[in-house]
Amino acid sequence: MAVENPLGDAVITTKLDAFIGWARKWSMFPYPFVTACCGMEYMSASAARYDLDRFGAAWPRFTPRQADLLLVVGTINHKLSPVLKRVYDQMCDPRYVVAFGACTVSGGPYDNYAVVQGIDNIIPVDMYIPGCPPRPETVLDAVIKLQAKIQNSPQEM
Amino acid sequence: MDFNHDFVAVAIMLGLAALISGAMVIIKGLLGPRSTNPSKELPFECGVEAVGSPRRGMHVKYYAVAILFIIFDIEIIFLYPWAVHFRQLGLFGFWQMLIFLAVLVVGLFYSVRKGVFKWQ
Amino acid sequence: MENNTISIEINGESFSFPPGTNILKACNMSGFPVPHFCYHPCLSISGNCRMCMVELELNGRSKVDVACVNTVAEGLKVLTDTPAVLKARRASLEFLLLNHPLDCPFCDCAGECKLQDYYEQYGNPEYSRFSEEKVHKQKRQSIGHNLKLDAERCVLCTRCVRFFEEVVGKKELGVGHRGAHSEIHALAETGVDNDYTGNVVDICPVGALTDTTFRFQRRTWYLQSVPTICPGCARGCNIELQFDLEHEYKRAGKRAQRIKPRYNEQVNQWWICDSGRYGFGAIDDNRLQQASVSEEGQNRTVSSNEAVKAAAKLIRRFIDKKGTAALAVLASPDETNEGLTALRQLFREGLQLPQIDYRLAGEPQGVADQLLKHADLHPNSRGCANLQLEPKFESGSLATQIESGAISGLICFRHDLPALLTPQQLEQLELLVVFETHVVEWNRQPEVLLPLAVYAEQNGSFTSFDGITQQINRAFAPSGEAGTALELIHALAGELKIKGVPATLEKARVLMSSLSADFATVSGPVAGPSRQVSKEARGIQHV
Amino acid sequence: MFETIASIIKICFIVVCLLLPMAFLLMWAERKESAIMQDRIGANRASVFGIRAWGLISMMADAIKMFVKEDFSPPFANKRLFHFAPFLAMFAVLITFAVIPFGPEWTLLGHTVKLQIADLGVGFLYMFALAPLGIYAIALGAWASNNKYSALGGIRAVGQLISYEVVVGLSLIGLVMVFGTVQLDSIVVQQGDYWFNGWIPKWGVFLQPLGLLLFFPAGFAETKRVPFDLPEGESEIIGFNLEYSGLKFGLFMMSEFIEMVILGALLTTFFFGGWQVPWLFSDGFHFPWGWDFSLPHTAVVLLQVMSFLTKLVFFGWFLQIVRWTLPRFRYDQLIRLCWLYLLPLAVLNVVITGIVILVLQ
Amino acid sequence: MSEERYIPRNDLNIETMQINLGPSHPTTHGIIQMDLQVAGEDIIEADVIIGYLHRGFEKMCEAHNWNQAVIYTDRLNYVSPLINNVGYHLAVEKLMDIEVPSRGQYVRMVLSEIMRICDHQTALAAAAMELGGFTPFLYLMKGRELWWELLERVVGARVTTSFTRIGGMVADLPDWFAAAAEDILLETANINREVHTLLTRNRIFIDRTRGVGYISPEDAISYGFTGPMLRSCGIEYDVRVAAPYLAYNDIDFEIPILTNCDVYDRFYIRLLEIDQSCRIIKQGLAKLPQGPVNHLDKNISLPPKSEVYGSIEGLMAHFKLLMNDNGVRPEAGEVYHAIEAANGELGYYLVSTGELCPHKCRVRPTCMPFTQALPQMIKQGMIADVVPCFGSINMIGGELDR
Amino acid sequence: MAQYVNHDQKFGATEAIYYPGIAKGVALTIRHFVVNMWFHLMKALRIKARPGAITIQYPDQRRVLPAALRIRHRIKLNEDGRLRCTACMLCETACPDNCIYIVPMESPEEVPEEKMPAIFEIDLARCCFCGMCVEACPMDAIHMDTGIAEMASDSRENLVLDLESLLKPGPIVCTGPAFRGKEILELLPHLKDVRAMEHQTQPEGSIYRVGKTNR
Repeated sequence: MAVENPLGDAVITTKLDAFIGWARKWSMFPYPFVTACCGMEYMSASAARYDLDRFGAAWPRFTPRQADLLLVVGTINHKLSPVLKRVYDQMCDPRYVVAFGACTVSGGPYDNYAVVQGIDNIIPVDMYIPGCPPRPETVLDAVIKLQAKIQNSPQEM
Repeated sequence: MDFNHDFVAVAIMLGLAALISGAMVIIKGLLGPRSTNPSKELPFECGVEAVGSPRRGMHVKYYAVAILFIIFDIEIIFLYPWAVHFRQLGLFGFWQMLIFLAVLVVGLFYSVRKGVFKWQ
Repeated sequence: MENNTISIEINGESFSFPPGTNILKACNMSGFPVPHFCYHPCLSISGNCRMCMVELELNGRSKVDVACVNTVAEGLKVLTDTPAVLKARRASLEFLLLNHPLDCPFCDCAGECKLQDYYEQYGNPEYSRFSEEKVHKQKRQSIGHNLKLDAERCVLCTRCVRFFEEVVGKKELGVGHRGAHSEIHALAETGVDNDYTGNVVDICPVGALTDTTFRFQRRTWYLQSVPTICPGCARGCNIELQFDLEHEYKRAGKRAQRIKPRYNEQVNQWWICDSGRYGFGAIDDNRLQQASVSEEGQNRTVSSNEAVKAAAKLIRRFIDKKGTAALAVLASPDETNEGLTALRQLFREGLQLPQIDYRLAGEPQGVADQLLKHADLHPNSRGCANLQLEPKFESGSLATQIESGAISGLICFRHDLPALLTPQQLEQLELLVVFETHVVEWNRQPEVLLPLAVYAEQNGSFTSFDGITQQINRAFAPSGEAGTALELIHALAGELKIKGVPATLEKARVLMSSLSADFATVSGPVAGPSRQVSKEARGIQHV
Repeated sequence: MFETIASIIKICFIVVCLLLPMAFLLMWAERKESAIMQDRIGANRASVFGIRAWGLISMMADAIKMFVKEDFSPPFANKRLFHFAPFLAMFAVLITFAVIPFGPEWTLLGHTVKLQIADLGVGFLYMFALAPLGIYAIALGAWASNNKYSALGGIRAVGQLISYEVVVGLSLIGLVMVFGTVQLDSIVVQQGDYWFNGWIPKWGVFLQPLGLLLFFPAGFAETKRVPFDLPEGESEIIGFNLEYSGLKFGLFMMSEFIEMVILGALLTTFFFGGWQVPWLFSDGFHFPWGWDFSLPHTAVVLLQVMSFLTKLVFFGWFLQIVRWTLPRFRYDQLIRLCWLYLLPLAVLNVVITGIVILVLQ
Repeated sequence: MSEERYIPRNDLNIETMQINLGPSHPTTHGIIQMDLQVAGEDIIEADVIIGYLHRGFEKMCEAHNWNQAVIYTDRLNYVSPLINNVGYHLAVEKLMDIEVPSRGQYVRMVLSEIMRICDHQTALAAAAMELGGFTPFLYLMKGRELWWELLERVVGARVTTSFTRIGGMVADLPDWFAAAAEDILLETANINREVHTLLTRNRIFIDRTRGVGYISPEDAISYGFTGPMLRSCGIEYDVRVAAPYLAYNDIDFEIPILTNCDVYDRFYIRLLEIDQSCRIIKQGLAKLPQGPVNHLDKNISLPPKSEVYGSIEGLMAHFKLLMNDNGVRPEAGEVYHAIEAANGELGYYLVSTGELCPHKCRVRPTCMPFTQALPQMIKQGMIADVVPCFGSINMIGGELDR
Repeated sequence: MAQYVNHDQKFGATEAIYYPGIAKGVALTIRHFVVNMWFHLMKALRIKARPGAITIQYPDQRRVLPAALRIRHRIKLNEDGRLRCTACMLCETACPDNCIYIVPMESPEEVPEEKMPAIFEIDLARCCFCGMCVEACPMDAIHMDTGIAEMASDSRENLVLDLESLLKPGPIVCTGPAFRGKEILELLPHLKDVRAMEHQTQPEGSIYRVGKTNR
């Protein structure tokens, strides 16, 4: 339900939008859908050296109901794709998807019969992180960019 | 000690707690976006479809623990008045309760030997 | 031992050769290849590259000398890979590379360069000792409409000079200046001008001479190659068709990349004319992709199967209505013998059509020359003739017959009808079924238009004007929905319920060979397309 | 009338100024403290007008986000129970604090105010009666979710919580025997006594060291935190609350943290002198080595309340340290630990306490 | 829920419940599905379903040339990619019958051991985290991060190293390497001590792991266990000793053996191996010979960049190796070569037809036998035992499913 | 030589009663907490000390990145400001992922190198950062040392680097300076401070020694 303002004056709603957007961007509970190599860098990014927690995005919730951020970390092959789709479907709104690493963005080095050539064939993606696996800096950069995107988009309430 | 007053206070506490908790649950029910799809209406089971229902007989071991709890919790309630007046009851009270506890411990020992705490 | 052979020993094995054979050739023929730049079996010996060093031993005395200049002598012992020889070759290579620019990154020859090959085999394990400034010469000189000369890369083997002088017979290139500053240059202001210029690119062992049509198009190591026959004229020159099927996103539909001559002693030796060499564009350009059927003025695109069905229906109806005499078939001298055989089986044996021809008055003729070019611009006219694809009874040209109304139906394979017939004549036709490879401007839409594969897309054979039947090989799948003549005619025969039309190449071959002595042997490499440009193929083109 | 108003003020103070902020602070500590001991920084980027407040703002964002997260009610669940469970969880922990004294009697404008919401004569019983309501919340929520993981989590929770309920009860018997009362305020007041010429305060920890060692794990188990987080068991069964989203999940989480506050308060009250400050008497400090500071009544009261809060904060901190240090139990080990180690030891504690008291008498 | 299945399991008619752990489950840090029939907390039946990370390793290798295939070996066991690189290229070199200069062998050995440490640290960290010990996880991650940042300065990548080439390495170790490694070795030992303090003497941890996931030595052998898993069953087998490769023969180190065949020993043996790897690194760096790391044949390894930029000979050698039709082409034949990876015997079976690309590239995955034995291990236990069992086998999806 | 050594563990009473092991663990974490808290406090009080955590506070702090790093690509210009790349396609050939796309063209007459790329695109979405293109480049043109980790994007199209963005990677083209002694210790807070260094612009840093040029 998008916020409609019959008065045409969007001050209050935009303030509210900004407020809720602020809360949402600083509190992203990730659902780590970790499958492969990128998991190593996901571990690094959430461990002490890079500390994803600083962005409010480090408390992994392993249930899609409580998670805001679906981190698809690692290769998704055709056997796994229905699982990913179901997990995404089971997430509660608002939900954001990050394609973490080359395999999820485009299939990466695995241009073959087994691997889904980019998870955007299955689910919508909000942020693509290239890299094989992406360095933690890239992950943090993606989180910052995703936060900006959340802040600047209309909030559903 | 004005018991009346204390219970009023407890009642207020209960009311306030109910108010806060209730308000949170109700306000939460009103806020937030909503959407649905067929997959969302299924229970989450690691991304695969669940087979069978969770609502069926639970393992008997859980119940054994529950039965033990009922026995022991009630006995403990007996212990409280005894403990409060322990100094007055003196040595005799001590022996009495020791026997009582011994019976309990024997019961516990029995249940141990019956394998209540063995899980395999 | 016969009188006219000389027996020598190469690396401990004895061989015998006719007198006058030079040692390099002898070694190559005996399976001990000797590296060389300037030697070419068709050209005179110049002996300037000093790469073909071998150790010669005669009467107990031995020396290291070039193999190309020396000829065989009785009792000669040749050693091709002794340390002394290898050292000499290494030294030669180092010398040749002294002033060679660092051009591999943008040299089109990289990947088929003899310098690279020989360096890999015989080169110095240590890198160059030369640390001075290299001699600079002019790069990117245009010395002919398709030739670019890079004087820096040149190793001065003078193969190109000798080629023009000795094979083409025109002295068009020369060597100027002295010593390290020597370079090739064109004698005429306008550069070289003859019909065989492309061959110097092939024989150039390095990247000094490059071909502007291929320049920077594709790296050589991307190319795959298939041996086939040039369809440019009735000569039947043997060629390698080189193509690239990977990197699709940057090919933009262009598959064939270039044509290289393939050695054939009988036909074309090492050479090919420029018109044949640069004719590969037709393989991919302007191709007819889909069949179409025209009904009551409505033109619609259909699948090939449907088009064949429609054609069969129309032909059957036409024959029922007008009889076989009114239906003419125009076979194509560009088609393979196998396709023509099928055609013959269907139309002559099956439908008993009298009016079958493969020529049409007014088609362009080429100019023959003394080397390779033939006046007949079709590769398989002789094949058509062998199959007697000629009208059974003479009754004037096709055009006049159409005008007279004697022929009112035409099945045409690959003839430029709009150019050769007037619009009125075309209008007069009641039935026009056309098998065509390319998009043609039709002023009268054929009832059925079927896409046909070109030579690069099918297996088969061509018969040259002098009766040599040579195999062509399929390089890649037909573009769009095109089919080979064999397939389409077989399908048509099926629809027309005519038996005896060969479905496969082998069946067609069996049938063919009973029809003409020319078809008894189909020569040419039987192997299918090789995955990469084979080293052997490259060896021949460089020789 | 005055008492009622005072009660309301006290309750508001407890709930608004103590319980919820403490729970909030504990959540913050959960992240920040763990971060510090793990050599990292923890949430620190979220800011309001440039104020980052060491990550506290991040907690605010969490809370707000949970409010505006989709409220998912699974169609396969039992709807009423599903929504009732988080309410009950929160309710059960909020009311427990009613009997815990957080300060001494305070004479204000002629009125004497007890810094305790309700000084019930049956303080213990009130607690043991109402605190286990939380078990129902978990059991109901887990069962209503109709999910296998949560069903397992629920049944584990029940098994675990009721077992440790027994030990909690039994481990405090010795304390009751020592102090002879079940009134919490009275227990705290009695801990103001001293031994050895006033050198050592008569705190529960000295009177009942074994009781503390038993009560601490048992109480900790009641909070369902690592190493006792079997109902949650994140890496095994994801948790009893896995079908809950947004604030409903948040309520379960918050109730856990409030339980930690309560555990801290109970530890303070029973074993660490409650609001008592060592050697602080109603008229000021009297140190055993002879120094005396007299303080006004209000200052003493404030000091004692501060002392209570400080102890609370310390236990909050300490519980977090333990939580972030240890691995998790297995269900059968947990049950065995309870029934085969803690329970007999608790009985033993009762016996020993009895013997010691009798001997001293 | 209409499709209720009642499966009577024993005389008590205990109903079992089917529970899926995975594919997307916190325990299964690689992607795997465990289909459990549980009665209460007990696991009655267990079925392990794999294949969720199949990505066509063998086919991809067959479509890339001998040197390019190394990037796919990185992604086999992505916890210790460099060992995979080394193993693959040792196999190729065996096929081509060439040997790397001795400095190259030492460098490969030292880097392999660093990777072994990283692998063990990751395995331990994951196992600890799944048991609820988040702090040891982070401490171990910190230790791994140290090595990674060191490697990054040499290799250029943190995880997917792709560092070896036929006949050598992409680069030599820089001269400061030994000094930097020295400090990290100290810190690694320190972290090891911390893990010991936090876990291995903690009754909770001991209870969770001791006797759990038992597999008898006989079963271990018949399943084909290797590496720490096998050595924790008391069986003395280590490829580094059984068939020494690289420079392991010149190094003095211990191979720890434990005999209880349970999760505790598998955890503990990895900690001990970290110490031994530290020893090997220390000795290897001390003994590091001078000389080239790469094979000097210009037809095998790339010329130095200075020659490529500066001389036509170097440029041509460079081109000859890199142009698709002129790269390295081992003689037709087949080879199997095994090395001791962090998880056990990692073998490559390669077939060459003399072409540009491997005709066949099969890997013997180290964790496949462990995963096969997983149902047997967890069938004896409870749901919670799945976690340490799974953590202890250190299953790596990339290698398992390939 | 290696030898097998048995290390079996025995547990005694200290393990049996839970508390000592737990206490040791708790003591360790408390020590970590107190030490780190002390340094946090020092920092809060503006007293110069090492940081209390090993964390890199990413957007504000950046690591000194090594020169050997393989990260976002760039294409170098040579000393005269001309494009180094001559579209030789070796990188494209060496690339295992086929993520490089080059269309060559003839360069203007005045440029010595005859060939140059008309289009040069690298699809970061495919790239596996193996560095084989850098290794393959015979012209020292392509490098992966920009130090730019900021590659994330919300569309796949933006992940394709064209020639322009390859030539101008942005203001922070960086590679760390060559290794100077114990820099690696930046990670070890117990030994040395975390160095928070802003990147410096170093457009021409190369890991390869460029030899004599006698072309």
